[in-house]
Amino acid sequence: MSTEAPETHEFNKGRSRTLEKKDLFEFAKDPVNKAMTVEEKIKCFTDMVRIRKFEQAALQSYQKGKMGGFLHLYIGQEATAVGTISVLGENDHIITAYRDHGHALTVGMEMNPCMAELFGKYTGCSKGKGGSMHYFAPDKNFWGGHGIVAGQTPLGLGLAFALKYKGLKGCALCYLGDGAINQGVFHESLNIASLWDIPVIYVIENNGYSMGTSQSRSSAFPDAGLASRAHSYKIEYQTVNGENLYEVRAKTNEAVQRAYNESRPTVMEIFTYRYYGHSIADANHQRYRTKEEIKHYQENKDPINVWEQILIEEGVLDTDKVKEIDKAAKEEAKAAIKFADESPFPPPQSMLEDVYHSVDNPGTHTNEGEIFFNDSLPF
Amino acid sequence: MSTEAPETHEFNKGRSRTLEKKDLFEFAKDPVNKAMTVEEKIKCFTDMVRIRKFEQAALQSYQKGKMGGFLHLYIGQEATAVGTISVLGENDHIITAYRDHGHALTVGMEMNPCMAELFGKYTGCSKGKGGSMHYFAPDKNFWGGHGIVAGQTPLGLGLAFALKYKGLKGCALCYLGDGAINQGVFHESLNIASLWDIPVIYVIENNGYSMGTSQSRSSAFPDAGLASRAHSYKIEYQTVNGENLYEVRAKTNEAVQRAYNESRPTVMEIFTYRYYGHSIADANHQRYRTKEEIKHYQENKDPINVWEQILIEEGVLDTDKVKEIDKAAKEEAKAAIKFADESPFPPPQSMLEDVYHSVDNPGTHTNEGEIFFNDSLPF
Amino acid sequence: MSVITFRQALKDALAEEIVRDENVFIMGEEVAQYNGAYKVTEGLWKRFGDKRLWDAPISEAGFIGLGIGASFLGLRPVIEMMFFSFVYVAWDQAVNNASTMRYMSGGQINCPIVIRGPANGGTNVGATHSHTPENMIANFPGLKVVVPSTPADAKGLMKSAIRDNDPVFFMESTLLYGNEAEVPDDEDFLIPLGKADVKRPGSDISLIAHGGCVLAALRAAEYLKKEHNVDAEVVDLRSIRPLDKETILKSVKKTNRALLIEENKPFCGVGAQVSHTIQREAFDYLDSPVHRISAVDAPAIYSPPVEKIQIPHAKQIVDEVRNILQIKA
Amino acid sequence: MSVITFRQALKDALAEEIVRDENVFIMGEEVAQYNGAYKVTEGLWKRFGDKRLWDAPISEAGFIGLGIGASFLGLRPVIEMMFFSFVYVAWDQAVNNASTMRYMSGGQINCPIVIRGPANGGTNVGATHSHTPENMIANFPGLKVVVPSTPADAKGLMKSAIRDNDPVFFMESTLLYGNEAEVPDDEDFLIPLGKADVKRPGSDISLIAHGGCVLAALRAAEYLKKEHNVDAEVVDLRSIRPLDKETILKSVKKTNRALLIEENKPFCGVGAQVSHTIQREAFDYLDSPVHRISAVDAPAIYSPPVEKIQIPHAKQIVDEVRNILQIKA
Ligand SMILES: Cc1ncc(C[n+]2csc(CCOP(=O)(O)OP(=O)(O)O)c2C)c(N)n1
Ligand SMILES: Cc1ncc(C[n+]2csc(CCOP(=O)(O)OP(=O)(O)O)c2C)c(N)n1
Ligand SMILES: [Mg+2]
Ligand SMILES: [Mg+2]
Repeated sequence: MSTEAPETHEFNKGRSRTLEKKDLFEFAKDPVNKAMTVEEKIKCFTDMVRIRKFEQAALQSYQKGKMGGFLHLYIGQEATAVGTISVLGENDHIITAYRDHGHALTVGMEMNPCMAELFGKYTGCSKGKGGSMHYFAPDKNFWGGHGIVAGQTPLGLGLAFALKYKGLKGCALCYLGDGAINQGVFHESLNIASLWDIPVIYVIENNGYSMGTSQSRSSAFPDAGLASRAHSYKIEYQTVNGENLYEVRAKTNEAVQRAYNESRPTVMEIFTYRYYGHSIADANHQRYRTKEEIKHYQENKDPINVWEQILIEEGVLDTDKVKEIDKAAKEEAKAAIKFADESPFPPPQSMLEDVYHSVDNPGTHTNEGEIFFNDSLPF
Repeated sequence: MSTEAPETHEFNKGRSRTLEKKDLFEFAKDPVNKAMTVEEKIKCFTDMVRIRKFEQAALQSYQKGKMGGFLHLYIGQEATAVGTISVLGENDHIITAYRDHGHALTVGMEMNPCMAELFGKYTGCSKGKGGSMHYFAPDKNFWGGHGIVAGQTPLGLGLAFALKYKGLKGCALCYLGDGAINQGVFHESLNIASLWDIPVIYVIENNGYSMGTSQSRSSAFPDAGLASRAHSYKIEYQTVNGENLYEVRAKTNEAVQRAYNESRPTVMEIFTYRYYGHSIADANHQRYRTKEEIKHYQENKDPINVWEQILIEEGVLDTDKVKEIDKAAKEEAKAAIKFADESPFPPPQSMLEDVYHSVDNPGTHTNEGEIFFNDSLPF
Repeated sequence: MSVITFRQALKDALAEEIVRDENVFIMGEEVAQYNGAYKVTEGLWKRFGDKRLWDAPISEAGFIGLGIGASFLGLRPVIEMMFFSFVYVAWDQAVNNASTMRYMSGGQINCPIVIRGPANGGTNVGATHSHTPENMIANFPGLKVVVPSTPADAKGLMKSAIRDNDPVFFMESTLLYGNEAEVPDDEDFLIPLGKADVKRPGSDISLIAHGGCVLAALRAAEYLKKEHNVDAEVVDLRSIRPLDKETILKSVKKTNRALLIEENKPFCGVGAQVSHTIQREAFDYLDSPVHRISAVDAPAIYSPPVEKIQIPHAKQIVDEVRNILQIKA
Repeated sequence: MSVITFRQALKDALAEEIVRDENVFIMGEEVAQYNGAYKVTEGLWKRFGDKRLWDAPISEAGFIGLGIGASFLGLRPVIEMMFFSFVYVAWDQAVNNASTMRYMSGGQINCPIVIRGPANGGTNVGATHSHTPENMIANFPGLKVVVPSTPADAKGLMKSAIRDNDPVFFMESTLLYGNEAEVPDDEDFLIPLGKADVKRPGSDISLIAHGGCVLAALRAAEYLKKEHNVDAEVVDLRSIRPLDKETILKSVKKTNRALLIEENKPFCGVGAQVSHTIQREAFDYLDSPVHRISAVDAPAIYSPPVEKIQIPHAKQIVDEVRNILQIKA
């Protein structure tokens, strides 16, 4: 018995039904897109380009041994973060997994602290304590950056719960992967979200693989795809072509409006693709997928190319402007590398900072006694 | 927004759609029922009566202070254990939650060791170590008796996995409650069961409540009910009127045949009702449900009455025979109380037995060193 | 001061903090309409309604995670575990997410959540329901752990825990809920986390315990005084992390002998940590090794009379003290 | 004997046991077609196929529970945790179900499962991925815990673990996988659980460690010999539960001084338990308190150069020994 969904292209074999290739402008008339200014359209393009350039620069530095641990690249998926976040308002919150550079830059985090974090520097967005998987910017409603698969899913529920509790009109966007949907806590979160009318939007970034495991080897699912698990909980769901920013925005906005007006959750499944391996450690990613497959997505479904094409047809962009944006992003990334390189590492004593609020803010707590248990310290 | 399913009776408000009351004999013609001998029909009746008498006796002893901890009564749900287990074969295995007396007696465990276990006696089925929630009889393919809600659901998956691994034609029946479906591990188990074609049958014993919480306050679900969560995983599911043994047997057999012939899982949702509180501690259970509601189920959906009615109409039973069976079961339970009462408590040293196979079976392991860390012992 | 039960003291603390801070809410299984499996929240739903008391589905990982996420935005969730043992199905959320968020964000986040419930054996609910994970939870830098033994401590510590800006695990005992004692009525009665309490001063030996074992130690101390004229000092840790090393060491330096009593299983229990600390920092004051009484090292047994013996009890403490002090019959 | 890596030694043990017993199978994320995230199972899927190697979805609670249930019927699952930290999402299954089944069934069930994977910091994967829960797991009566430090120990202990009829948690280190050393080829080469190994005999002080810290201790011992003519004995625990008390006490009674080195966080780490045991049973042999070096008591930091310092290292051990023996520069 096979768990494969009907394919529309050989490279989608075993994936959720990817929707037929459509007129690029099908969703251009959607109110949320029609309302876009030229500046906004260009900003979306610029944001996607900045993500790509940032990560290409990071990859080079990784290969030069400038950082340790993991580096999960978002390249190929840019329209998901940029499209979804670009429709959000001031009371909307964002939380995602370890593949978080795209979301971080889109919410407005700067390249310098982001790059410095990768280098493990004290000037990093998490003071060098979190690394690639753990970017945070609470001031920008961005709550990470989470390394444990699906561990962020109840946290996103909690952010949305807090909005409802406080009577604010807003929602929480919580991203997860196609492999993450098989963590039980995601299902517990879906049930609670529906039961209590919590305005959370789960965005499944379906890039077809969890590490080396294709969707059909990790998930049993009906033809309606992974998002349809939402139906068990009476939650609305929708599937989205992730290469088309107009479509991502239109369908995200629909979910956002549902959250605002009905305080109901939504599950979105966005079909996308990662060009690089799962992480830099995943060098052999061409053993579980072919060069041709990667090429197919790069040539037909690259979110930046698709958006560029749209904006050029609309006369919003021309090739010079594109080159200019490219160049600016490259230089910004280059500057970030320099900043990161020249920044200091955290002092050893900082290891014991940011563990407890009560320790970092003396006098604010009724606490006494010992809270750290080092018999001796190596510094 | 309401998560309630259409009701067929006020007392089913907010519960999964309970099926319209049907002709009692609708499933009599099902092959698995047509094949029943008179003895088998009477045995099913006797088994249900024995469960009820056993628990009524246990309840009395509990009130006399003969036992500690929890006592979760199965009374009202008897046709679920008896109906499902009565269709099983030698390679089929059973595992359930803490409300396990009914399943234990049905697989053939004797009243004496079961009662002695409640009394915490060394002659108990678990030597007094497990108590009411933890009956086990591996020799009868019964693997407990589990206190952590839904904790048994992946274990049942594992039993079925082992059957498949060994190439045996069999299945595992894993029972859980309507509240237990909201533990994530159940969903992880469903996905794996479908993905790997594992012959496990999940039986949701939907008695309408998880402790004091009604189904509609604990679960979001579509009109198709709780079992329909199976659809997300491409698993077949069905709903069953739990008061009719013929129906329980027919639909269980369908699932068992699917397991045997296609090695595919099934989720069954059996509508049933518990007459007593969640456990003995739950004295105020009439605060979350009315006397009338309890009466309604007792009068219209009592599994023993319904089966008695069927067998009398079939001429298999008459009132004298019923009295006789009743009396025998009462006496068996009485004798079990006596046995339990007169049995010894476990010796204190037995506390350190049955912790490790290697300790209980010296010479069978390459183990050395200390494995217990008591600085001193109180005996 | 009024004489109330441990249960009532907790309820008062919860009610007072709900009134004091609109961000405080209670969530857990059966905490609202059912009034709590052990009635700690009895009447609170009636009084404060749906917004402040939430009956949750049986999804501990889901609603503990929800609480952590909500705390990011300034809410102060008090999450009830019907039994603390159930935190194991939510372990990653409870220990991994709660303990690392502040650190991994470089101090940008804090997580003012309280996770509370009974963590004790002795009630014959079996091995899976009788865990006492204070030792494991306190192993995680970023978390705080409190284990009160008296009604007054329960109230003062619960109020401090709810006002604390770090995650606090608050461990109670179903065997203590009914105990009565005097409790201050003051709505700002706070007991600092990390402050031990000498429940009985003495000079001959230090009995160091937490939770229900404190009461066993006190009973043993009375008996030792009466029967053997031994003056035992009973130190109630109250808080496991932060830990009041100073009071522990002060006591041992005075008595020169320590017996640690805990319901933890022995391997890497709280007693092991306290024992190491004492021998490390009061080595020259010790007239004999630090002794320890833990729960008998096996899963919790159901059989009621046997489980009584499995958990530290007064007679066992008396015998161990006599053995340490070499008091013959 | 042949010189192979720690990784190869594990792979050989797995392959040999798969061949030896048809009930042995391997399950985990990416263990089959991908050859394992850390390549411990490389080539095994190709060699043994789908029946013996299972690529699991990211559902640790589901497939650990599956393994426990399957073990009831006599299968011998070897479950890989890609990182041991991920056992936290399956904690209830791993510690509560695996540790209590035999007990609660009165000895009718046993659970021959092995849960293995890397449990170490020092690779800059951040706080949530760097846990070393051997102390917590060993707290549960019913469970066994092994932490090898050399290729030969890894092979001999893995084979014993798979043949063991109780649940064994087998903790490795990504930092050791590449280390090479001589390993016996004998297919029945077994190292008993619960047997420590004196990796370096000495007379002046006992350095007691497990896992990666053993190598740091050995490096420190060489330096101490060369620079300070101090003869340190290095005891490798190898197994945490069962624990080889005898070898520990024998060593300390000889050297009269002990320094415990562990990657555990200090509060209730393995060192605390060993420290308690030593002072309790070798009190009169101790010339100074038992000292301990644990990981710096904070979540694992990402920053590569700082994380190096967070984990016990040779220089730190040398300094602590000099401080114990009062060796001035
Ligand atoms: C609980 C847990 N199990 C396993 C891992 C290791 N792991 C990290 S990412 C990953 C694959 C996730 O795939 P997916 O959810 O599709 O997200 P993607 O990487 O494709 O963005 C795995 C198995 C983890 N971090 N946490
Ligand atoms: C993980 C966990 N959480 C909570 C509990 C406490 N508890 C025991 S039974 C129960 C209700 C279960 O209801 P349901 O699944 O419908 O089964 P029923 O009791 O109706 O048979 C709860 C909350 C538990 N044992 N385990
Ligand atoms: Mg993916
Ligand atoms: Mg129920």
